Amino acid sequence: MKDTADSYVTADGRTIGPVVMEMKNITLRFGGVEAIKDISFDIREGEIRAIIGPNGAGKSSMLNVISGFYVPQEGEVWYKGARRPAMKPFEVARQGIARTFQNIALFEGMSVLDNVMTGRLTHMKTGLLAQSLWKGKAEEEEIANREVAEKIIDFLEIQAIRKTPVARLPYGLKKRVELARALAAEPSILLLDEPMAGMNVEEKEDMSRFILDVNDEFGTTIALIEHDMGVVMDLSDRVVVMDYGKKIGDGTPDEVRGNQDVIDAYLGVAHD
Amino acid sequence: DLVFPSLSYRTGPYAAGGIPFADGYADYFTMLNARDGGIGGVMTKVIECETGYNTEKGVECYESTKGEGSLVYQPLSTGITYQLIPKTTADNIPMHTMGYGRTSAANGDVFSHTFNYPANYWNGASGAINYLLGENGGDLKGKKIALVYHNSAYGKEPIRTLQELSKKHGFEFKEVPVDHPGQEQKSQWLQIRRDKPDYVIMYGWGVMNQVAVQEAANIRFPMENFIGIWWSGSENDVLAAGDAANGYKALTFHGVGSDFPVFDDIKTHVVDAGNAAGAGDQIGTVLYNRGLYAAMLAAEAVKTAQEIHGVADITPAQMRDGMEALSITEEKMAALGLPNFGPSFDVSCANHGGDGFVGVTQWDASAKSWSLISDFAASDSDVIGPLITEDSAAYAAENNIESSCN
Amino acid sequence: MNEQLAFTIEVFANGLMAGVLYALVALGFVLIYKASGIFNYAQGVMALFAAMTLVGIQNGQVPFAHLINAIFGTDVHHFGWHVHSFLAIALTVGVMVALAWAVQRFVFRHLVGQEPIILFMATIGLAYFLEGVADLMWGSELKALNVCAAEGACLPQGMNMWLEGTTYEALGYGFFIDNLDIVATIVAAVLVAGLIIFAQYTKQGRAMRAVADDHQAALSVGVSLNFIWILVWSLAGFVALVAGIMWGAKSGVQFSLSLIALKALPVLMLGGFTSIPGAIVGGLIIGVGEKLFEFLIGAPFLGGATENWFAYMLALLFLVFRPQGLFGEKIIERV
Amino acid sequence: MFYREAGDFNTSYAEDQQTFPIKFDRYRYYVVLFVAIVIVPFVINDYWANSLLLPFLIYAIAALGLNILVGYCGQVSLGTGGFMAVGAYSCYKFMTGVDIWWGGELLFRLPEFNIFFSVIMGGVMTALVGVLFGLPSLRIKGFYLAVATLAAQFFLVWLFNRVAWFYNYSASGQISAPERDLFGVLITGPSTPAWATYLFCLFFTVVSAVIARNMTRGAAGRKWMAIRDMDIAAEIIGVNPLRAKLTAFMVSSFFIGISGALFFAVYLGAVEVGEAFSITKSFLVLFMIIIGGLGSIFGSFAGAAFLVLLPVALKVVGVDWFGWPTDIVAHLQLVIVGALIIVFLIAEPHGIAQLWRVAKEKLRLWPFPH
Amino acid sequence: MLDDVKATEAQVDNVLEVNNIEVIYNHVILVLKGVSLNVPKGGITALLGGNGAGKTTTLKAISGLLASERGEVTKGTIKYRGLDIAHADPAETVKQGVVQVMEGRHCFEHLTVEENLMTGAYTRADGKGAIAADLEMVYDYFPRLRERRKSQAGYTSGGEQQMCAVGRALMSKPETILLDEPSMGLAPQLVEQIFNIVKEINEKEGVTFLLAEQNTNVALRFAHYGYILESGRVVMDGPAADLRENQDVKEFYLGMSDEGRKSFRDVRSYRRRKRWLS
Ligand SMILES: Nc1ncnc2c1ncn2[C@@H]1O[C@H](COP(=O)(O)OP(=O)(O)OP(=O)(O)O)[C@@H](O)[C@H]1O
Ligand SMILES: Nc1ncnc2c1ncn2[C@@H]1O[C@H](COP(=O)(O)OP(=O)(O)OP(=O)(O)O)[C@@H](O)[C@H]1O
Ligand SMILES: [Mg+2]
Ligand SMILES: [Mg+2]
Repeated sequence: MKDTADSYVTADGRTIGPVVMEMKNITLRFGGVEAIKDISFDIREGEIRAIIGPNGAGKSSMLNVISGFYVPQEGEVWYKGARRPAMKPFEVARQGIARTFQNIALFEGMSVLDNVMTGRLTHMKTGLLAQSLWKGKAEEEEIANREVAEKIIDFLEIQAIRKTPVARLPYGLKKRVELARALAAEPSILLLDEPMAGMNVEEKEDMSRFILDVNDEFGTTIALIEHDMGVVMDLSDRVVVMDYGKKIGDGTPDEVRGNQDVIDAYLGVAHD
Repeated sequence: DLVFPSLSYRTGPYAAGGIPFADGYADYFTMLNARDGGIGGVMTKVIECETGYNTEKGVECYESTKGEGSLVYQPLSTGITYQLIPKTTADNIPMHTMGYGRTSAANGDVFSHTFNYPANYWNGASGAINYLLGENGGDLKGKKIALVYHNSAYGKEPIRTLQELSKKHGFEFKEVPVDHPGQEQKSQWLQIRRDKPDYVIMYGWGVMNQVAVQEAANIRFPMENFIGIWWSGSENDVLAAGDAANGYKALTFHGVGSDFPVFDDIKTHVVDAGNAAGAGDQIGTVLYNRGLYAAMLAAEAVKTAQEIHGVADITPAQMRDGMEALSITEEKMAALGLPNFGPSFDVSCANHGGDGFVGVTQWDASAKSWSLISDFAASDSDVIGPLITEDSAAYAAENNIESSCN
Repeated sequence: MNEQLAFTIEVFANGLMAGVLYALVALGFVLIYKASGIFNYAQGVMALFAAMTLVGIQNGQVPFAHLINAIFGTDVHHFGWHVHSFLAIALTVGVMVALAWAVQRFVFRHLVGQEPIILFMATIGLAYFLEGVADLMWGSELKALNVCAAEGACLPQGMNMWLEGTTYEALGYGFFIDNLDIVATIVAAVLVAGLIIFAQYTKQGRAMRAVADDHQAALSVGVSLNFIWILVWSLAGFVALVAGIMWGAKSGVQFSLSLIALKALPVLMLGGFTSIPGAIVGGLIIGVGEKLFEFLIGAPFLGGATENWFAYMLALLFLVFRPQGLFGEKIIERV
Repeated sequence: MFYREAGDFNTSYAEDQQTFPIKFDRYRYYVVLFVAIVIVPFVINDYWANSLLLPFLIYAIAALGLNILVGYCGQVSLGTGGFMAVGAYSCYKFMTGVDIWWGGELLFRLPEFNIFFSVIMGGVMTALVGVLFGLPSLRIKGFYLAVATLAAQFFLVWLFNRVAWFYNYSASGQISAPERDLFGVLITGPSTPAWATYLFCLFFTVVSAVIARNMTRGAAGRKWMAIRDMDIAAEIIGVNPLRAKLTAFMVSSFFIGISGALFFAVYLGAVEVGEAFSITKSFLVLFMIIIGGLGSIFGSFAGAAFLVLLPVALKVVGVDWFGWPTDIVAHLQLVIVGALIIVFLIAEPHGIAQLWRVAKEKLRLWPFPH
Repeated sequence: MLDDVKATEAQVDNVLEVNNIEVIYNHVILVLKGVSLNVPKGGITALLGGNGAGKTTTLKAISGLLASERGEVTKGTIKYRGLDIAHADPAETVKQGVVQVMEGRHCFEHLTVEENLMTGAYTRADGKGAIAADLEMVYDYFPRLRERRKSQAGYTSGGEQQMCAVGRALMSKPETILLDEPSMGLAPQLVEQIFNIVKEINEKEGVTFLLAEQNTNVALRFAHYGYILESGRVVMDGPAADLRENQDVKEFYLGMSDEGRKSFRDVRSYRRRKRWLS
């Protein structure tokens, strides 16, 4: 399959759109450490793009670059066909890029519902004064967004814990709430950093189901980092492989699975 | 009973000063009860209430005690005084702020219920200058005088007066503020060391005094040219500095030491009877004497009131009349066992401030005692008078008060 | 030599000295913050408490005399003996250690793993408590403090004549330094050296920092919070005693002594909450900064008494460029 | 069964979002409000007004304000005293007519504001100052920020003490509130009726509480809490940290300013900045919200009540009942307050509000342990 | 086969006996409803179960870290070598030889990776030499850590932190290690490696392991004995080998069904739910 085509059809008959985001020669340094070395790859509309690689390869850093938290020393990020100027993370978020984090970053002091609602913040516009009055504008907006949030909550099957403070939730559920928060933003690109870490098979299956549904119900483009090869190989349309900050492979799961460098650096024994 | 609330502070930053005053105030009344069965046959009762020198607590104390028929308030804090001036007026209870509070309250025409006899801050300032004039053969031209003051309402009181006086006598006047609490006064005293003023006057309170005296000693400023207001003139303020403080001077409006007949009565009727307020170890100290003096003046006012109204168990309103008609004379004080303890003065409706006589005391470090080194002398009323009129007029205008006398 | 210049230098020198005194107080804060992430509001009161205890023991005061008398109508005040300064200091240190133990046992053991602000609040409660106890124990009236090695050999005070003399000979201007400050400087130097060695080169030092980072994790590797905290609070108590002596010698021992804490906070900020050398450097910068400002700008142009706020403004300025203070540990921002 | 939520259901999001979703709470709230507005004014006297209720109401406002900043937005501030001072002095200037001078001559003088608007202006001015001193919060965090806010505290106090314009050049540098009335009823000055001052403050307190509640339950509140819980994550999901923090500073300072204005004009009537708005105020209000409960409206009230009433109560017990010497009582007071704070924290680090919540959960489960 | 032999002989003496414990958070939230475990000396025991089953809570109850989370053991006993440690001070428990590796990589952010490892050796008294040697050992296990030794733990990647946490536990030379989700966030071959390390240490030095793991597949390959937790109760236990063969376990924890492992893409087509209770 060639990336040049403006859009193409995948193995299981889904059409993948044109390139929405493109990383061009990204290099990221922290003092001495070179976390990312001159990496380029692209993400296409509506696809599921996996990023894999051994620990410390620079995957999370790459997501941080995309969401504007790390500013690469070299390289450009192109988004929707235009070069993205230097941006603060919250501006990036407002462009419709939502994400989850590797070390869960939920707002521990709030209930699950409130956490999901924070995902809606980019959509809420009423001013302080209106809010201080509440009745009228503020309330309407609140309710409108609440409905969206509730949709997501139902969708991820966390109605039961709607009002529980997240601090009390077990690890796995926290991950799910975090996904809910990201989805609530109705993003055009969704970045997931190890969404299935610390889950057992059954839960991973649920999570996969959510990811797939999001992908084809809302047509959301998804870039995910995951260490479970089973999941990656099954879900993703294309895979980028990183090692020590360098890109050592890029292509469909099968291509990657066959790639010798990848096997040496990461997979170890060829996985099934 | 005759109720005397005592808004004391035995805790907080100024406890060291508050304790002896409160003791003296209480002991005197205890003594009256024990010795001559109260005043005019009516027992006295002191209700003590802890303010911690804190305005809100002060208000709480006032509200909680005013119902008990309190005759006169002695807040012993300028901040609380400002609170109570309107309140007491409204509730028709007199207040006595002796040597502190709002100076212009001396104008009884405006401040009908506030009294600050026998002397106030401005008398203090002018008294100090007068003393220095005396030292310098009546001429302070070209001399440099610095004022080290607690950077607060209290500390700023004398500034206007001293400015006027410096115009009048042609001395150079310099202000050196010290911020609360005054633990650290290096830069202030380095300035003084540089400017080499001939004299330093201090309006301090609490820890600021001890540090100032110490620092003055450190830079070897001649102690006898260093004069504190009466709130900077107690044993507390000099003891910490030890011998270095020898010769330090302070103003006063009452006698020091304990060789007055009244103290024998205190001893027999209060201390030995085991009724001494507090630890009882403060007797004879400057602030104790001040508390006792305040109590004595209050008691005398009660007597006057009793005479005027012919009732023994007087009301606050009658107390006010008593204070307004108060007249302290040599004979009275001698009779009370306090010969020459303070200046003699008369209060009138227009003049709630007495005649503003001030004396000077000096510290003898070896004997660890204060001694009165000048007799009580008048202060410069033709400078102070206008200032008082001006300030009280402003207050009257702001709160549309019409004159209460005549 | 030029008057103005000479004065400026003098102010500068005295600023340094004042800075050292601030640093003495700040050290206590640093120790506890470093070892538990607790911002110990009670440090100032601890200094007061220590100084009061010292004086009380020296003069053979009966603890809680006032309370006892009030309740039992007795009339006890003094044991009538006088304790030698060094012995008294030793005893006071003992008291501070006991205090450290109590604090750990009755307060912080029950607050493991709480957010910093809660722990901070606890120390405020502690401050109230200590202040009350101190007053009840020794009475709130002013006490003169003089620590003497022997008769006449007490903490020196007043201008250092030797320095003034020599500088006068040499430069035609005699500089002023307070003897007490010189002593304080020496003491501080020794203290800091000792503490740095402790924090950097012992495993307890490392454990301390671990605890500050993550109580739970520290527990999980077997660091005993109880031990570390008692240790550190004892040290802080000792530092407080030293600060109490130095400051008390000037002003006498009384409530206001506890307010010196406010002088230490800007120092803390500037030097960094977690750095022992930072406390000293911060102290010097603040000391000099506020004195020079007062001397050159504050007094002439702003009407004086600017030191208090200027110290904080100065520290604030530094923080805007280095949010963790000069030597503080970098605040880790990571997702 | 004392306390039940079973059997009352919310059928719309609007209902679900209301302040007291549980009927039982709702009724309790109405009762309290009724008593406060209708009954108290008739029974109130000077003592109750001046020593208990006014301080309580006024501190409650300050606590609400600070709680928004510390409890909701997580920016610890010790500048409260200074900000209250701003409120007080602006209120004073506006009620006595602001006069603007330039090069020695009077440019213009605003008319004297009605007391109500003077208080509001107190809030507005403080909000501005608050934003100004909030700016560093973008870079400075945690206790560093807390200490940094002390700069505001000390500077403002110094300023009001130094610049005579603020206290209209009065001899002593104190400001004292002239008599002012609202609808012919005296609100400030010595001879005000207790009920009037009480209702005046009550009005501001209730309105503040409602506003605070509305802001904290909506988008603004969530932004603040997000910043509090994890500012980086908040920024990455689209919260503009600077705006969030500054709005928090603004709203918080506004309330604090109002309380400062009331504190001066209605409660004390005359203040000296160095004494009334010293750093101890800053700490006092901070204690209130921590003891009451960070991030809780109810907590602000609980904390204020606790710290206003407790000392008075202790004093009454110690002095009036047991007749102990005042100094011993005062010292014991310190000991007890200190001990209580610690005990509270150990029992429930999240304050009275949380204790209350847990209690309710237990009641709900009652008689079963869990 | 070896596993079973070990398992059975291990029955003889249990270092750790958790006896019907009940855990409550914040005085109200009941989480463990009577959990009992036996951890045989020198064995590897796996604690399996879904999210919120109570694995972490169980481990924290043993290591005594509950207190710092406002949780408490209200019923039952936890005996380590016969003496009850249910309410002991965590530091004490560590001195007893029980060390927990906490879930979600609790490293000391401000300390460097090496300092982190060194704090692991805090309780040891067997001299600098031995400690240095073990440091080398850990670095050999995780070369990645050696590369990052000087950088602050807070700035290392998720996996690196995980290694750091495990390494830190190894540094304290415990005789019993409680591992909470050691494989979380680790690359596949590292997961294998970690478990190999566990196995190695267990066999060489006879260290006892109790590990909570979501990756049932691997866990059951290495463990000798397994417990399955569901919402605060033990619903099933037995030798690892037997569990591996158990139909339910196969289906719900190993994701196998009769026709072998099925693709994650297919799962959405139908929903399976089965709980032993309810
Ligand atoms: N803020 C930072 N400062 C210094 N070094 C960093 C920082 N962030 C990441 N690094 C380093 O960059 C490298 C890549 O980190 P990153 O988190 O991207 O790895 P990763 O691919 O996500 O690994 P893992 O799968 O374990 O999460 C690591 O070696 C890490 O130590
Ligand atoms: N601090 C706490 N306060 C209240 N409830 C808690 C707390 N910690 C955990 N819980 C509750 O205890 C239950 C068990 O949590 P625990 O973390 O032990 O599950 P787990 O088996 O470790 O799940 P995971 O595999 O996702 O880590 C969860 O339902 C959680 O809600
Ligand atoms: Mg990562
Ligand atoms: Mg867990």
